[in-house]
Amino acid sequence: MKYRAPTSIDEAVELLSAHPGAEVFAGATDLIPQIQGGRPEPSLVVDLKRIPETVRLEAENGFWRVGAAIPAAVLTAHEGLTAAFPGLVEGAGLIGSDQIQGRATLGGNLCNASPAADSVPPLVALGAEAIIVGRGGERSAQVSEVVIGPSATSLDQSEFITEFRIPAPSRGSSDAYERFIPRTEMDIAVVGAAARIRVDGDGRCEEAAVVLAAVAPTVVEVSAASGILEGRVIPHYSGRDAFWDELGEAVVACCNPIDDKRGTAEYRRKVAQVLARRTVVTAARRARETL
Amino acid sequence: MARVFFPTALQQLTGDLEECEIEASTVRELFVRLEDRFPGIREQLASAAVAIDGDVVPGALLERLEPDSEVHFLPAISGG
Amino acid sequence: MTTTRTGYKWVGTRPVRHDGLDKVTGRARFGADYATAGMLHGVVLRSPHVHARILSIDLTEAAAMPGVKAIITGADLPDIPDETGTGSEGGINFRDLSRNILARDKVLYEGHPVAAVAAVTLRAAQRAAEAIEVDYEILPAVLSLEEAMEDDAPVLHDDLFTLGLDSPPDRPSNISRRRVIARGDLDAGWEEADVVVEREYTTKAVHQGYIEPHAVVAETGEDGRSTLWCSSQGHFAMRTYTTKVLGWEPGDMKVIPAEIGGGFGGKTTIYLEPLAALLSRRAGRAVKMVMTRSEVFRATGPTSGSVMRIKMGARRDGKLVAATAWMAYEAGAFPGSPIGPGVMTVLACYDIPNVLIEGYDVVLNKPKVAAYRAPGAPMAAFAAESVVDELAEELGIDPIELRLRNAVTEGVRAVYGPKYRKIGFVETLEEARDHPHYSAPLGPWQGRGVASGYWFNFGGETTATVSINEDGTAVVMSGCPDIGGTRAALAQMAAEELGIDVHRIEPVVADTHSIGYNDMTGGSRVAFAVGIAVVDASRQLIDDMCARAALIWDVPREEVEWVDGRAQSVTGAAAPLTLEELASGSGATGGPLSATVTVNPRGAGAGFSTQICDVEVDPDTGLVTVLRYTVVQDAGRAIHPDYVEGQMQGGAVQGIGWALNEEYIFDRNGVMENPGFLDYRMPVASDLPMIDTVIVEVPNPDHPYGVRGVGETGIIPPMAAVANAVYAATGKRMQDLPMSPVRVLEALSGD
Amino acid sequence: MSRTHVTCVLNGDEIDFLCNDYQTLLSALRDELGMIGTKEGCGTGDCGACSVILDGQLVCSCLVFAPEVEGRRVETIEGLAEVDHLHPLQDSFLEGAAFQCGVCTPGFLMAAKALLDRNPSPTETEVRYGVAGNLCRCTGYDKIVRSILDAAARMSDPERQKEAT
Repeated sequence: MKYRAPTSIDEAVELLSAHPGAEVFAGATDLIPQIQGGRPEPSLVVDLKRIPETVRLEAENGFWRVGAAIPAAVLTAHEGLTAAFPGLVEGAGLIGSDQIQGRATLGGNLCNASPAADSVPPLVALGAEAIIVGRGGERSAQVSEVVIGPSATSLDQSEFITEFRIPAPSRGSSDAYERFIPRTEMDIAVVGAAARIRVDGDGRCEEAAVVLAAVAPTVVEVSAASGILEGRVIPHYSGRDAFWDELGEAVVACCNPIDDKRGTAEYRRKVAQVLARRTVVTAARRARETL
Repeated sequence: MARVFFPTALQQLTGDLEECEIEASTVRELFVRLEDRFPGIREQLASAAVAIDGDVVPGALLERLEPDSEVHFLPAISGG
Repeated sequence: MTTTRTGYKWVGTRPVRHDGLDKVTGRARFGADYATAGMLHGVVLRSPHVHARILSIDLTEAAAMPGVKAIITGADLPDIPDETGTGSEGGINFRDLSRNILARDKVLYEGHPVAAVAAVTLRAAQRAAEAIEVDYEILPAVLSLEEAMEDDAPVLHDDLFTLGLDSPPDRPSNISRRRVIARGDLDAGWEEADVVVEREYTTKAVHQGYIEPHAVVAETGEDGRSTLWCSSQGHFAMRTYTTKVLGWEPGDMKVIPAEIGGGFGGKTTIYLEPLAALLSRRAGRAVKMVMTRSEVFRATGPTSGSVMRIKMGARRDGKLVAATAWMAYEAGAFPGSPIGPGVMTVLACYDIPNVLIEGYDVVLNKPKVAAYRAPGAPMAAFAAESVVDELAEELGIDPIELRLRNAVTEGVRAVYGPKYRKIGFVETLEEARDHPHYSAPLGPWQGRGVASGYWFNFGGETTATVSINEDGTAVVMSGCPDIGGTRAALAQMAAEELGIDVHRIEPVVADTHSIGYNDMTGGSRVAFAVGIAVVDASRQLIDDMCARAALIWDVPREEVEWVDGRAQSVTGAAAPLTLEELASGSGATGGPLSATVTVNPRGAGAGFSTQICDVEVDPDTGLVTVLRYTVVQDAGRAIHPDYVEGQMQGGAVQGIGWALNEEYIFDRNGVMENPGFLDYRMPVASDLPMIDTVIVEVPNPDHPYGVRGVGETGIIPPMAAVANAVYAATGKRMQDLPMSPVRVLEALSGD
Repeated sequence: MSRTHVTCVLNGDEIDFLCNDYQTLLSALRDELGMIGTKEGCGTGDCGACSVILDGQLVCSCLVFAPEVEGRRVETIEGLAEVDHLHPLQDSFLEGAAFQCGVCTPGFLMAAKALLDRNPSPTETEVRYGVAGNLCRCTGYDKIVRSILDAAARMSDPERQKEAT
């Protein structure tokens, strides 16, 4: 296995085009354990961190541009990003330990294509776009379109993500992410849920997105959520308001979980409802606080 | 006379006797006397730990027995 | 934290440990930190199947690969008769040990070693191992206690006939042994009982989880003499076992102990050592072998999974009058679960007149279990202490009060036979009852549980040497690896005796060629047994030095006494002689100052612990959070209270892990699904509160300072303490470990 | 296969080493540079024993390819103490009995250093999360957490700091 660290997009694309067995990486927090676990070593690994576009972080023209190879620890320490997308930062801040966050990136978390990735549900809920470069030049895709199944993406062999473009939040809009693990750290999500809520001047929900992790082969958006939540002032969950049951049913309808070492399908269905409620409440509260 | 207690597993050999009194001044002597009385028991005792007066004694063959000693045979105890 | 008042100068204080500086600067050398120039790297080829016959092994391609220097298989190890040797911690069957090191005709679990390769680089060795072709005939596997004990179960060992049955079996089975403890008249006992509780409990295999994987460097010379550098709980035992498996002479092997990165019982046996030694012999070069974490999980010994049925009866006044226990423990691929101590400890806290305990040692297609902290006792206590909690509730008696009414005390006959000597169980219960924790208020979905535990502790064969240097400093040498601060404790006892500063004493763990035999660091024995030897050696030295002072002063020996590190004339006839003066002039008074003592002491004081746990349960997710935890334990005497507390805290947290999330998870084919720290969920710092400790000191009369072993007892009560707390919080009795969120939520949804 | 030449700043000194591209930083430190203070407990980033600080960021050196550190700053346990005195964390760990076997200790110290570098006076909870990537099987974490809190107090108290040196 050889290692290369190109310093431009063109150089990286060239390397990838010339080496069919090559693989890109940024944090290597998935790649190295997978090799340790017996996955065949790629003939070449291409380190994206020295390409300036992949480590850029700035807000411009109604968008945030977040480099795909920025470690989570940098994102969670960024005040502007945290204020804009608290849920996304929560997701990034849950990717493993501090040590893992010193390395793990949004691009890697997405392209590892695990249904349990913590930063992906908030990216999807925020309507983020991935900027993809490759032999065919630059293109963009909705984050929800990048992963097509467990360990599978829609990127071709020469392609990689340079950055995410996330619409800047309008007044009255915010997000939240919560996941469930049996410990307090160091686990892969058994279930995760992200919510983005936009409220009007009276604090009524105008728009809602709820996205779940680890309950289906890819992260899934609860498309009915918006219809259920729109027009409501979202209180704390009390169990009395019927729309919570509707939301719960919509969540379960989106779940297609498996029994595995981390949890049972039944457990995931139950806890997905719990987390969806909790993140919706949190996102709604945050949204009202921006008014 | 030492008071000797037999674990359930040995009571087949002792004719369901749970305990008995035996004159012996060391564990080795006790083993010989026990074998005389309950043939085959010595082999069974080889892998057991010997507890004298509540105290497990490793490699106890030469250990002295007091006239009022209590002797128990226990599974070998391991520790972490 | 408890401050201990002892009236001693060093015993009971908290000096910085002697090996501390090396450990905070990264200089300490653990198993994998040894290297020699030109050494080879060895790897193990392991079975991918849980039960299969080895039809053939083809080494041709592997042996021809570049850099490969030696390959061995089971055929290279001698056949060892089916005999049980006395390891320092109970019997060990060397034939089974050898077959666990390298499979012969059959593989018995996924990860069972089939061959080992040494090559010039780790990569070359790995590639060569992959190139070894093994032809297997897959056999039906036995993956649970229930399956293994069925009459028509596939049998792992054709020559395994159950011991301890009423009539000898006529065919082999997977039950290697039945153990029975009986006393009193059960029928009469049940007759007398006003309340009876009977429940079944299960626990899963759990691993010791030491952070340092097994590692060894072996160098075997042309003359057949070898040196091993390895981290273990006892380098003398490593030598005995390794040479036995290889058919070599123990005297031809020197084992140099590395610092050990945790053991908890798991490093009391051998895995890599004979492979590295033999590969080195074949290759003519040193060979280093280090396990991966996955190998540690898949192929070293966890402790047993278990199934237990406990029934206990009590009178209305709280007196326990009858109990039965049926227990089956997984041994793994070869016989030898800790069912013995399991049946002995399960009811050992209580004085119950009528008892029947039946235990089974069962083999199945999983890794062979190894010792784990108080082997066999924690799962038994989970079951028994849960039943005691239920009885307390049914009787309307406070659970600590119920325990006090039945607690064993000095002179009471233990359920397994002998009478207890001086013990401090009642004292732990009283301290727990009177602790502010026990009466602190609780909120909604919060609950409190208590549980107790008993462990024997152990003495063992021991050698210690105390020597005085010419500057009056001292060296205390033993042959027991220091896992948790025992060097400091031994130096403290020597300092107390010699009357010198503890940091003028250098405690050393010596190799097998530098000191007499020592049993392993296990059974909570070091501060007790090695402590006795160190104290005796120090006293011999003092006597010797007083005699020399008498010689110098030309007075009778009786006129010299040892005070504050100096020989002093009782008549004041001469100025005191310091240790330094006596040592620097020792040539003139008979030679160097040194004393060696060997002992095999009786009287390891039994240990008891009572623990209090508060939890909060999230009713939506089933997550159990430990809010507050208190460990009360009888240490006899805490030589270094920090490290006694550390043992209590560490044991409790291992138990909390066992209670909540740790388990071996196997797929349908018996392959472990979680052989890593990501999904084998040991507690992390953010999972826990501070672990409060109360050190009870009921001195052990058989130790000069009253020491009882403290290493093991602390892990026994936690699972029941947590389960009882979960019940108090939720009204649900958890009878299966671990109490993972999935299981707790299932229980909560059970109505 | 030719080896890669890597130059980096290790504990303040510019050094260089040769490695294979597949080697991890952990392997380079231990096997190429003989710096055995950084430990391997799992090789998969789950135990923290191999923690080092890379360009100011706490990482598991088992999850870093050795060639990645070209031109970067690496801090390991060997660089924590000054010539004539220990880092306050090391003092606290010694005095607070924050380890038993000690194999996880270098990783804990590096994680604690990274934590205090960015948060000089953490709460108990922040300490617990700050070292949640480091497994200790001996201590139950109690004395580790206390020792880190104690070190933070020492470092923020100029009097105590002077005392320590």
